[in-house]
Amino acid sequence: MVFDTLVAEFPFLLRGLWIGLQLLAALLTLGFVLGLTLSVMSVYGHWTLRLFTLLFERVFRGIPEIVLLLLFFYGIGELIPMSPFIAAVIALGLRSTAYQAQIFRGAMQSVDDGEVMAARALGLSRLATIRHIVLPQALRRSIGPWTNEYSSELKATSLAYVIGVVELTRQASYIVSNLQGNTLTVFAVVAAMYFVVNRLGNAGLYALERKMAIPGFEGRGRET
Amino acid sequence: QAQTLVAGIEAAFPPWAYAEGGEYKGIAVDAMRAIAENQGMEVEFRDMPWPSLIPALANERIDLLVTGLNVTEERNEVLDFTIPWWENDDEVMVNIDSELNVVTALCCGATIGAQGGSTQNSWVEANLVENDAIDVTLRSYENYVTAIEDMRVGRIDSVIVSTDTAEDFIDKGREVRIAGTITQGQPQALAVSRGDPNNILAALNRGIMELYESGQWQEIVHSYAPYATIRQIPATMPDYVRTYQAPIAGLDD
Amino acid sequence: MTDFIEFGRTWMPFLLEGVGVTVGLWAVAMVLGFCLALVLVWARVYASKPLYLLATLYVEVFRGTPMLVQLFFIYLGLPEIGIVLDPFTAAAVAIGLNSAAYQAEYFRGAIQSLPSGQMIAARAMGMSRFQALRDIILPQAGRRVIPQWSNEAIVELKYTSIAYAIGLTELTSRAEQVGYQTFQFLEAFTLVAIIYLVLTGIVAQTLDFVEKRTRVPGLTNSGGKMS
Amino acid sequence: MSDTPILSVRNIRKTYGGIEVLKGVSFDLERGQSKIVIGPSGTGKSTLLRCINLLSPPDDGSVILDGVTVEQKGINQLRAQIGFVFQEFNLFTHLCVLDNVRLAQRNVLGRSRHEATRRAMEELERVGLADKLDAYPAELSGGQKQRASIARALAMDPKLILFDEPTSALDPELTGEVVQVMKELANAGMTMLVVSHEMGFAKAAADEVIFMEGGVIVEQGPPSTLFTQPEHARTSQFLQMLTHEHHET
Amino acid sequence: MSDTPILSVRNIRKTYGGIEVLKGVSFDLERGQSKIVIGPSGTGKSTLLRCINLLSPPDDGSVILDGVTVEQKGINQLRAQIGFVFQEFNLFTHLCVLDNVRLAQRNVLGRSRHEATRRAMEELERVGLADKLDAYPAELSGGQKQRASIARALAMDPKLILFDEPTSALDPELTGEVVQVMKELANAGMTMLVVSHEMGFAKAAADEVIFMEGGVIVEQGPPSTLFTQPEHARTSQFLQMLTHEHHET
Ligand SMILES: Nc1ncnc2c1ncn2[C@@H]1O[C@H](COP(=O)(O)OP(=O)(O)OP(=O)(O)O)[C@@H](O)[C@H]1O
Ligand SMILES: Nc1ncnc2c1ncn2[C@@H]1O[C@H](COP(=O)(O)OP(=O)(O)OP(=O)(O)O)[C@@H](O)[C@H]1O
Ligand SMILES: [Mg+2]
Ligand SMILES: [Mg+2]
Repeated sequence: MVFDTLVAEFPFLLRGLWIGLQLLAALLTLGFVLGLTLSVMSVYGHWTLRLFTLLFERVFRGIPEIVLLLLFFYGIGELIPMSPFIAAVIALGLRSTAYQAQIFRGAMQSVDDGEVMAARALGLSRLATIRHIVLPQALRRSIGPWTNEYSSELKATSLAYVIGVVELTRQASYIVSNLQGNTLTVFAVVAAMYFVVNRLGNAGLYALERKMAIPGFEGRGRET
Repeated sequence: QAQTLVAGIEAAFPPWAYAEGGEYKGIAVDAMRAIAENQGMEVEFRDMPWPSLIPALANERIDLLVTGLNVTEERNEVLDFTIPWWENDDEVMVNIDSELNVVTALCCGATIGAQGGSTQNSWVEANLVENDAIDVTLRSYENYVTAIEDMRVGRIDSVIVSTDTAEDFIDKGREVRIAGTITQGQPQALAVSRGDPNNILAALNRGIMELYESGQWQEIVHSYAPYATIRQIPATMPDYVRTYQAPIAGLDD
Repeated sequence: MTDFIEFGRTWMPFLLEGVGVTVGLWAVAMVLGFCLALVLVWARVYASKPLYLLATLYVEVFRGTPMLVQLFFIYLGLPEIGIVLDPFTAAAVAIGLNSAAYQAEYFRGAIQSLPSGQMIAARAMGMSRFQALRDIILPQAGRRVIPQWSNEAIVELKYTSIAYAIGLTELTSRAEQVGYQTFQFLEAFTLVAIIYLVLTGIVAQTLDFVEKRTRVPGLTNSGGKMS
Repeated sequence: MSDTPILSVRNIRKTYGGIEVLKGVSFDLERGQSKIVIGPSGTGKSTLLRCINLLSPPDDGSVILDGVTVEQKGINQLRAQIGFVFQEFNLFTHLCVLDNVRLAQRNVLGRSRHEATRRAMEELERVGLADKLDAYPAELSGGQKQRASIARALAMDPKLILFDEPTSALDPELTGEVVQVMKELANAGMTMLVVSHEMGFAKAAADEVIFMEGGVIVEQGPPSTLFTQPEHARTSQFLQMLTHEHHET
Repeated sequence: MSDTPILSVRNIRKTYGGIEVLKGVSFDLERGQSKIVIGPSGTGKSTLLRCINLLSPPDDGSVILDGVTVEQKGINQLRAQIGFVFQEFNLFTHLCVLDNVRLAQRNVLGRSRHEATRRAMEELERVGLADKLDAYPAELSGGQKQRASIARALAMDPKLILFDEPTSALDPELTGEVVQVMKELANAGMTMLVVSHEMGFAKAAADEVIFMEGGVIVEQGPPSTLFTQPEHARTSQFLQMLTHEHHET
């Protein structure tokens, strides 16, 4: 009975997954662009910018995501009407911005001082130094930590249901409530779907990490 | 052009509202469709969790709530209820092989589960937990389904759910039984924003009555819950509800 | 606004009672996650192929599936093999196991950003892999990882709310209960958001402080200067 | 125009964590002149070089390059004219040797890809690294890194070059070659300030020798005078070591 | 016992990314002997040292230390007996100078805090760094870093020390002092393998000189013979540079 239902409902699980994936792609993109900007500001910016990034980070990491979603959809949505999906992209995207900014900041601060100095000595402007020396190295080092962000946001998309975006997890809870039970079985199927998506994404990111690897750093393959 | 109403539901609440095959179904959903048709309105449904439905109503993202909504004093402060179309009692659920009866399931060291924020939860709190003579522990769950699962594991002794839910559980073949009933006569109704800004309360009330009187209501209910006893509509109307004071919109005018 | 203050006055005490469970779950889970993460990251960076694969599988499974599912398996699934955990333990273990996977990835990133000369020098002096990790690699990676690791600490603080699913009333569930009682969900959640802001603020501020205090003298980039 | 010194360092002071590393250093460098800076370890030689192009901004004093005070405004253009070879090389770890040498040429001087590659190849061949174009810094030997960093500075065609121990990692043969390169540059009219204890260069191409100790210039003068008749006892003591070693040959 | 060489390197080969950097290198080092390795940049000198204590495990060949084949098993104990001074210093960036020197003494040799501090101070004084105990590597000058790294190796009281260009960052005075330290060690019976082009040391304390090029040992012999009558043309060409410079003095 569980399996019949699951088979019958599978297309809807897939539809839920598809919506979740669109949301994921949008919010990660937003978070990447803004997060990178914010991290540069927080490491190299004027103190006012640093204060701004600090506040932004505190607020958007600190407020529970459900509250963010409600605030954006009902609060800001009151002034600028937006669909639940757009509200979810913005709320979760800004949240992701704060988290990604921390990832990039950590990586940027681990770039060797000497190289930054060498770039400046050659006449590279601050911006050029950031662009050509700091970011290429920091972004490489961010790939690993960024897989965390990808994994965690993938599942955070399910929170968007609070403002009516029906994605995978919500579709699954439909099935659970229809069956009045079988929680484990149904969620195992959902978990498997998330797992596949997560694995595919991370496999891609790890492949990128290996491809971009440069000699000279600690890590697998060292012989000592 | 007919007015389109957006009805908020929580579609994980069979047999009243749920989703299957990509469509919203259930007694409340079908009944609402019938009412809308009858009253010359269009209706569309939007599934949201509880914490979002109220702000959605306040922000006019939705026009009314169509879900297993119990009429309570607190809710009366924020919402305007239609006439009640159902009454519910609460059932004490225990494992099918449990030796507990309705008394032992609710006293003497028992651990009772309920869905957090539900009327059942409040009832246990007010009548059992706060009474020092009765030694019980209340566990509130995000979802009563998990409470039932936890009871199956054996961590808790009983779970209190509404009659409809209890019947649905048994209907679906879960290995639980009803140890006893707590008679509540808890009315259920639809609701709109306080003050009825869209002026639909009268139409809804009229629609409910017409649905009931035409016998369509009974058909709908029985198509989802074959053994359910149909209550008279309007069911018990508590005095404290503002919209139940005469004249009642749609009935008395 | 005055309504809100009045609302806060009425309900804040009830909400604050949930802080204990939230913080307790968080602390146990973070410690468990941290210890396990060290093992995982060692396996992912330094161990033999089979251990590496095992650790990778762990990381992928625990990051790849929803924490709620993991929690359900631990809480409702383990009893099938005779392990019945109380809700607090089950939640702490679930969150801890999940967090370990994330913490391990953050550590791995930081370790792999270190110049290889550091490990080489340590090993050349006769330090074992373990000693080199403990005394050279982790102290340096630990400093670098703080900004990223703070993500995990903060996320986890809020993630403790999934314990509600198995009947533990912590902060978020209390807010929801207040919502059901008053139907003022937005207000209730706003109150709880304030509490979370304060809690995460304390965590973030503490980590910022640790980051500044442990900064290695002479390394300017960590100060954000660029001459 | 050629009357004014190309580089004029005026009373530079620099303090690190309460310790004054440079205690007022002044000197001039004429166009086409080569000066060599010698002195004990930890004396502030590298710090002095870094102060000149404001990599470590001095706490006090000023630096005038070609009549223009070196200050934060417009510093990038000035720095592009001042080559800098670091004692620690500081190659860009994520770029191969060729890109290490090309990056600033393209980005700062705006040279075309082709032109930058041509200049890079020229300099890399000059220092004998043409076979390591694609190697990353971590794959280079000590001497190879040092040569790459020299090529990187020279390819910028600077007006003035600051060399910090440019031959420390080189074997004698290569030292000879790099000193040869530096002599050629000197003869071609390049202005240079070199921290080095390489007598070969000092003798053959340095116009003046600066002896620094404890953050001050103890003495300076043409190599012929300074090496043979130093004024200060400390200088002669230090020089003794230089010559002492050589006498053993 | 003193018949067998303390270190025996047999036919070591090492390939990096398809290029054979060491093409079968063999030599012996008797107890108390000092050998110096010279040769052009990129020739595999540093690689050779790293192969000896398996920091870069050789692809082929073997290393025997005091009768024991150096292999992964028990490598930590062996390495503790082999001091290593890196060309790139590799000081631990998060530890101050004192802790850099104390760490391995404590956790490898198990010395008490007090004893480790005492030995550390001894060596740091010897290299003239006693006033920089609390400084972190990023706060040191090039020469200071090099001296700290020498102190770190010596404080371990190894049986054998491998020095990779130990005086590259030092001024002549300090070079003299470090060479003096090395001479003392040599005279006290320490066994040493030194990559260096420091003639002072070669002449005064090296028992033998190994000339390497292109991954092979071209020639080896006592300094007196090798420096004056090298067998191979390549050797004499290389040595010419060494002596050439000195003749200028
Ligand atoms: N960032 C820093 N923080 C604190 N002290 C520093 C810093 N950089 C350099 N110093 C100190 O300043 C002094 C001068 O250093 P500098 O590098 O200029 O010496 P140097 O003359 O180049 O020596 P060497 O010949 O050994 O390279 C040293 O004692 C060093 O410890
Ligand atoms: N990790 C590596 N990957 C690839 N090639 C390497 C690596 N390490 C060294 N090499 C190459 O091996 C060769 C020998 O390097 P090594 O460092 O042993 O030279 P060396 O004799 O010490 O030179 P120097 O006197 O310049 O320090 C060089 O050509 C170098 O480019
Ligand atoms: Mg220096
Ligand atoms: Mg070398």
